Amino acid sequence: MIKKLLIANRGEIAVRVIRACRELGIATVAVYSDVDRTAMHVRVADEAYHIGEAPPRLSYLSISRLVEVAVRTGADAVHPGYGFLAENPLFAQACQEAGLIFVGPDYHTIRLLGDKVEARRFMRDAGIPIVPGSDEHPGGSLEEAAEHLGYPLLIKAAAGGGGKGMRLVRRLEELGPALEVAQREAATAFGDDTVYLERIVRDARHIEFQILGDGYGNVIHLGDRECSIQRRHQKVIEETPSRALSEEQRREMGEVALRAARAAHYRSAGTVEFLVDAAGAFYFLEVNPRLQVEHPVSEMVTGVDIVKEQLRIAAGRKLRYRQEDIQPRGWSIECRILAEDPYSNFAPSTGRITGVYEPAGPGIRVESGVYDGFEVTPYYDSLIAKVIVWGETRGDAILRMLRALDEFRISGIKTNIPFCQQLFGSASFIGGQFDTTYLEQRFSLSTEHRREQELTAALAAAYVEHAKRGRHLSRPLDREVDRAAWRLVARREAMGD
Amino acid sequence: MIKKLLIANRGEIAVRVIRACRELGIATVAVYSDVDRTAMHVRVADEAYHIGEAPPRLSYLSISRLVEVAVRTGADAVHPGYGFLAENPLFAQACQEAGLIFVGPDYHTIRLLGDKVEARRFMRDAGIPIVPGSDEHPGGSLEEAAEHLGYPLLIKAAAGGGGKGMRLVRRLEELGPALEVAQREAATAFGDDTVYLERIVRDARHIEFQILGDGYGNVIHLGDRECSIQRRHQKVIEETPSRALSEEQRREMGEVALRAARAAHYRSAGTVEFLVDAAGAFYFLEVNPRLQVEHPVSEMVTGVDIVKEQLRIAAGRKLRYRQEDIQPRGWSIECRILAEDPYSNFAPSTGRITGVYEPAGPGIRVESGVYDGFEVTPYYDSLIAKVIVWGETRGDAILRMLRALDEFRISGIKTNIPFCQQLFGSASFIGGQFDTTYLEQRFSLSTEHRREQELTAALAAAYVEHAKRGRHLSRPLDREVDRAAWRLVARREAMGD
Amino acid sequence: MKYIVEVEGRQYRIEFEGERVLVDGAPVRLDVRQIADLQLYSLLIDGESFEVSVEEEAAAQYSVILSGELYSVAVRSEDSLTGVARKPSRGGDGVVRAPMPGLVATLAVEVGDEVAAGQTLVVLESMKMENPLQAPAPGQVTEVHVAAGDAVEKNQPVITVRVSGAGAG
Amino acid sequence: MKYIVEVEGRQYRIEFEGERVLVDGAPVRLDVRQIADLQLYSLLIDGESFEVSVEEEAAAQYSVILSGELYSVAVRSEDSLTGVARKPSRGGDGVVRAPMPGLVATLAVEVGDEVAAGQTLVVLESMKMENPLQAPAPGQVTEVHVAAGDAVEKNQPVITVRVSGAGAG
Repeated sequence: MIKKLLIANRGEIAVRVIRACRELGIATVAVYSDVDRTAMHVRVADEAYHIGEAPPRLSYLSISRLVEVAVRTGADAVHPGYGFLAENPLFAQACQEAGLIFVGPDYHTIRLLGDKVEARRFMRDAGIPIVPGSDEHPGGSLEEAAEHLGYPLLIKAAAGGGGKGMRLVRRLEELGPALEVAQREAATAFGDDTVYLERIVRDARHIEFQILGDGYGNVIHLGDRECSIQRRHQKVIEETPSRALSEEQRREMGEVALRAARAAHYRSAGTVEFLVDAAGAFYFLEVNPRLQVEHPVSEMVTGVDIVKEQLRIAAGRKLRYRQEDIQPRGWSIECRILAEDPYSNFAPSTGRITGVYEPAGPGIRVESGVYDGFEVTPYYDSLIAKVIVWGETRGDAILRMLRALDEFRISGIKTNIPFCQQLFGSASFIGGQFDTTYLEQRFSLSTEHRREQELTAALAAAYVEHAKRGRHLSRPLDREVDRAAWRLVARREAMGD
Repeated sequence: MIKKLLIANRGEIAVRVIRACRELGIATVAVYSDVDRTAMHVRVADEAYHIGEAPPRLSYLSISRLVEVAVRTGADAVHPGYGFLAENPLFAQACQEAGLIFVGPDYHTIRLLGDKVEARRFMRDAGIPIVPGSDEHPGGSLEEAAEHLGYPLLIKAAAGGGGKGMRLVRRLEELGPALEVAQREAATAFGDDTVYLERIVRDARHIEFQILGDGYGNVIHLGDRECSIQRRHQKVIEETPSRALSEEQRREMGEVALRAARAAHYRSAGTVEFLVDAAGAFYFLEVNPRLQVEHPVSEMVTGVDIVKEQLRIAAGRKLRYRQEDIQPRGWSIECRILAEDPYSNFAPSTGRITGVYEPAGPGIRVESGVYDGFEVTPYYDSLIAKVIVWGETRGDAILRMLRALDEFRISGIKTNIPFCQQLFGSASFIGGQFDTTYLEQRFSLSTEHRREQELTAALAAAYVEHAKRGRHLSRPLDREVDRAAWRLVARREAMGD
Repeated sequence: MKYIVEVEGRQYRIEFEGERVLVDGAPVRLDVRQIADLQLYSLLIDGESFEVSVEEEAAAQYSVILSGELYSVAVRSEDSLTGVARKPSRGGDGVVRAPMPGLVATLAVEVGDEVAAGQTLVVLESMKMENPLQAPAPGQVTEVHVAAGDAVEKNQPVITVRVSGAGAG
Repeated sequence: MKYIVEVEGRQYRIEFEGERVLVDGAPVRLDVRQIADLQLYSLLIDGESFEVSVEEEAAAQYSVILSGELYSVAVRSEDSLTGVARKPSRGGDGVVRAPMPGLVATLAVEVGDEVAAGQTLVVLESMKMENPLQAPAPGQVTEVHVAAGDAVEKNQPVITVRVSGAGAG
């Protein structure tokens, strides 16, 4: 087994991996930038080393420093988490060349899957349905391909990701200018101006399958995840199973996901993403060759610890599950808690967290990287925590999520919690009536109020103002009074009821 | 369904019940004593009313006040939690007579099960094996019965509970004096000096079955719980399933538990407790006609929310599970976190909690009633939180518990966490080699240290002393420095790598 | 002490007299406790339990979050002669401030540039997102307070625009 | 600044010189941060990460909890002439104090009573448990500071015993 693992990441996912290591007896090495000395992942690791300055490029993205720390500390493996270097084949390769186990697929696999055009060709050859695109007819011109695909369509960068080099084209006249812009963007972002056209899948749901492969030919999937609730191409809410799939579709897509994984001789945990249209037809989108933010929902229903299994596989073990061992139970939903202000167009919110109360109790799991006193800086992702719930049914899970969000208190920064509360309470979400455009095109934060709550707000504000003026708040109100009271009472009680 | 529920309790169990209500859309009424105005159960309830002074007798044990608040607020049901009035038939009766649903069994059932001698007779008549006792031969003298049972034996109060009126008798000569003391204690504690003798079950394990009955003749069990790790007759650690039972024994005891529940026409959640000797023979001990502290471990493996089911049953619904629906998965362990100092003979520790970080992440559930700023008073139970873990195997669960306890930080009061950490790390516990005497007779808190950690302790203390002298700690060390640093860095980065 | 409290256009008259609290003249049983020195308050109003976050956005101007809903509340004491307190106007002076901490990713203007209303002056990068800061009104850039790559704090002045038709200064 | 630090009978000489830390003369890379103003410290010692709770029990006398183990640590500066700091003796003066907050459930003695060492003087009830407070040595009860039913704070004097053979007062 792995003896010591370096986690090339920060935040909740670094903590998640460290926890798995703890439970497996693997020593952990954290790395931190200037602003992360007291971050949670540093506090819970066995060792921690400073690797540079706050901007990711100078720390968490520095392949040479990460590999150097791993080698120097005697680590035998590296876990990339998600984001940062997780999908960078050069990092996987550098680890391998330094004699370190990279917890993920082989770097050739990462490279193959990272090139969208390559990956599409590979999957098409393996008999996987893909979204129709210009790359299927490499001989012709893009204009001809566009006509064949029909408008509107998408321009995408072959090396792409994160929306860079992506453009929506509604009609022929827009194609030329849009291509120019997309190619320029792609060249700047990826050093490669190759683009291709893709048909737009209307009313699409984004549904993915969690896969696990051991590199010995054994591949299983842990069921599907519904990830259609997105803002700015970022998933906000994920759940499993998807309400949109029939059992038949689910089985069929699972088979296709396994076929894709087998074709790629997939090793480690990964995700096969699909778009599903309103008629139920599904198309391969991409494979994410890494742990996903939303992996916990699959863990909640299957009982499989994906990170532990990933670590075991990385150590050369065979999968310890067969497909028939995977018997999902109940429903699970994840909500991403982001440091942003839903009342100010989701502007990032940074600063010192003065208090955190995380929800707890039955069926609730919180993955978090923050705590009282932690400072949220502008350098990194706005994801500060994830709330994952499990329920016997989807309804149970939604009600539990609403309860969890209602309990969650974060002081000092703004979060998207009020937004999520409204979302989980919306008829469309509860009814399962949504596609990938729902959040941005059909849902908006209500600023309507319940009349009866206005008085509560008024009283609270008036009290705080009054207390400020009277300095009523100079010390905690209840303590002294209560203590005096109970001493008195105790005496009285002793004297007879 | 129930519309509004009064929770006649406080602490973690009141919070647990309120959470279940939230998820079922039931409005909640909390009650609080003088010292509990800002307790968690008050904060999370929909309504909260002061019911008296800090000593339980003047508040949480006041039947008249509780019923009055329930009626006045328009509640239609009352949940007693555990402890306080949960097993008091007068309370159940008072609720019923006031037109309130009592969330528990019928008060006749509570009364029957509360009288140990009555309950033993009832179960024996139902064909349930009981620990041999003098009450089986009511004609003879206690001396004759003692000779028949053999020494050592236990004197127990018929109306008993909590160790009051209980005495260990090793030989004939001790019997007379011990009987006198026990009868006096029983008379004082319960107003009834009836006692009986019980054979001692050696090397006994305390194993119980969670049952659910709907009052329509449907009864199921949710498997067994191993509760042998006890101190001062208080359970500290519980797990399910028990490692001590074969599948055959488990099935058989489950059948017996159902037979006991059926005989009592049991309605609501309850627990049938057994003693199991080294040879595997088992004896009925008692039925706890209420929710147990350790109910979450059964929830973790079965997926059943016991409190919700209890509320549905109380509302007159039928059980929504058949026995075959209950398919336990994996292993679950609970550890009770107590406000006591394991280094000072478990003396109670009270005071203001200055900081709490609860463990989190996969497979961990925390049920807690405390938070930063909460004051732990001497009036109530020392149970401040419960950590419940789930793992695929017992080993996984133990390792996860160790991880959880290592993450759990509570400042301001002492807790038994270090004690539990050692316990979960002990060979006997890991090997499953323990009975009900283990904790008090064979386990002791080690004060041996790992040498390499001494230096860490030395450096930490020296640093704090040094900082105190130099007032290095007058403000948080890292903040200002880090902030200055990142501004500098950001500028430098912008100027070129 | 008497206050006029305005929530979303509706006014309440709230009086604190020792232990008594009156709302529009009617007594209310109110018990408020601050939780652990945070902006978090536990309220019991005639027995109903609420937990709210109360943040002072400006003098006597509060944001209250309650069950996932935001309420803007203005509080003024009845004896004050002025109207309901207002947020101090920002931007009227032509100073564009950073709405959040971040890094200056792009500086799109320089001193002397004529800008149109809504024109992007600076792009601020924060948490991997780009946030354009725009001119509030047409005018001329009179000052640039930051350089590309600078880290800026929330509310830090970034650009000053002399609004067309407004006096200098 | 140089300190002699004693942990469980073993001594370490620890020096802080500006940013440098020396243990028995050898340099150690030490980085300590207090977490959220609690008695909780994150330590990095040559890269190893520890999180410890440090509580000052008496002057220069600390309880450190680390991975579920308790360490008693005495710290004295090398320039001080006295020996390792000791806990101030309590009980030698014959004052029996409450070891925890609680309620006086039973008061078993009165002024003038002769008591034996270990004899129960008072039973304190706390968190549903009864805790007997015993005479530290044989002697005579000279003062009873509490009444049955009283709530007492930790360390509050409960009973004063004039120890036999010891001078009065």
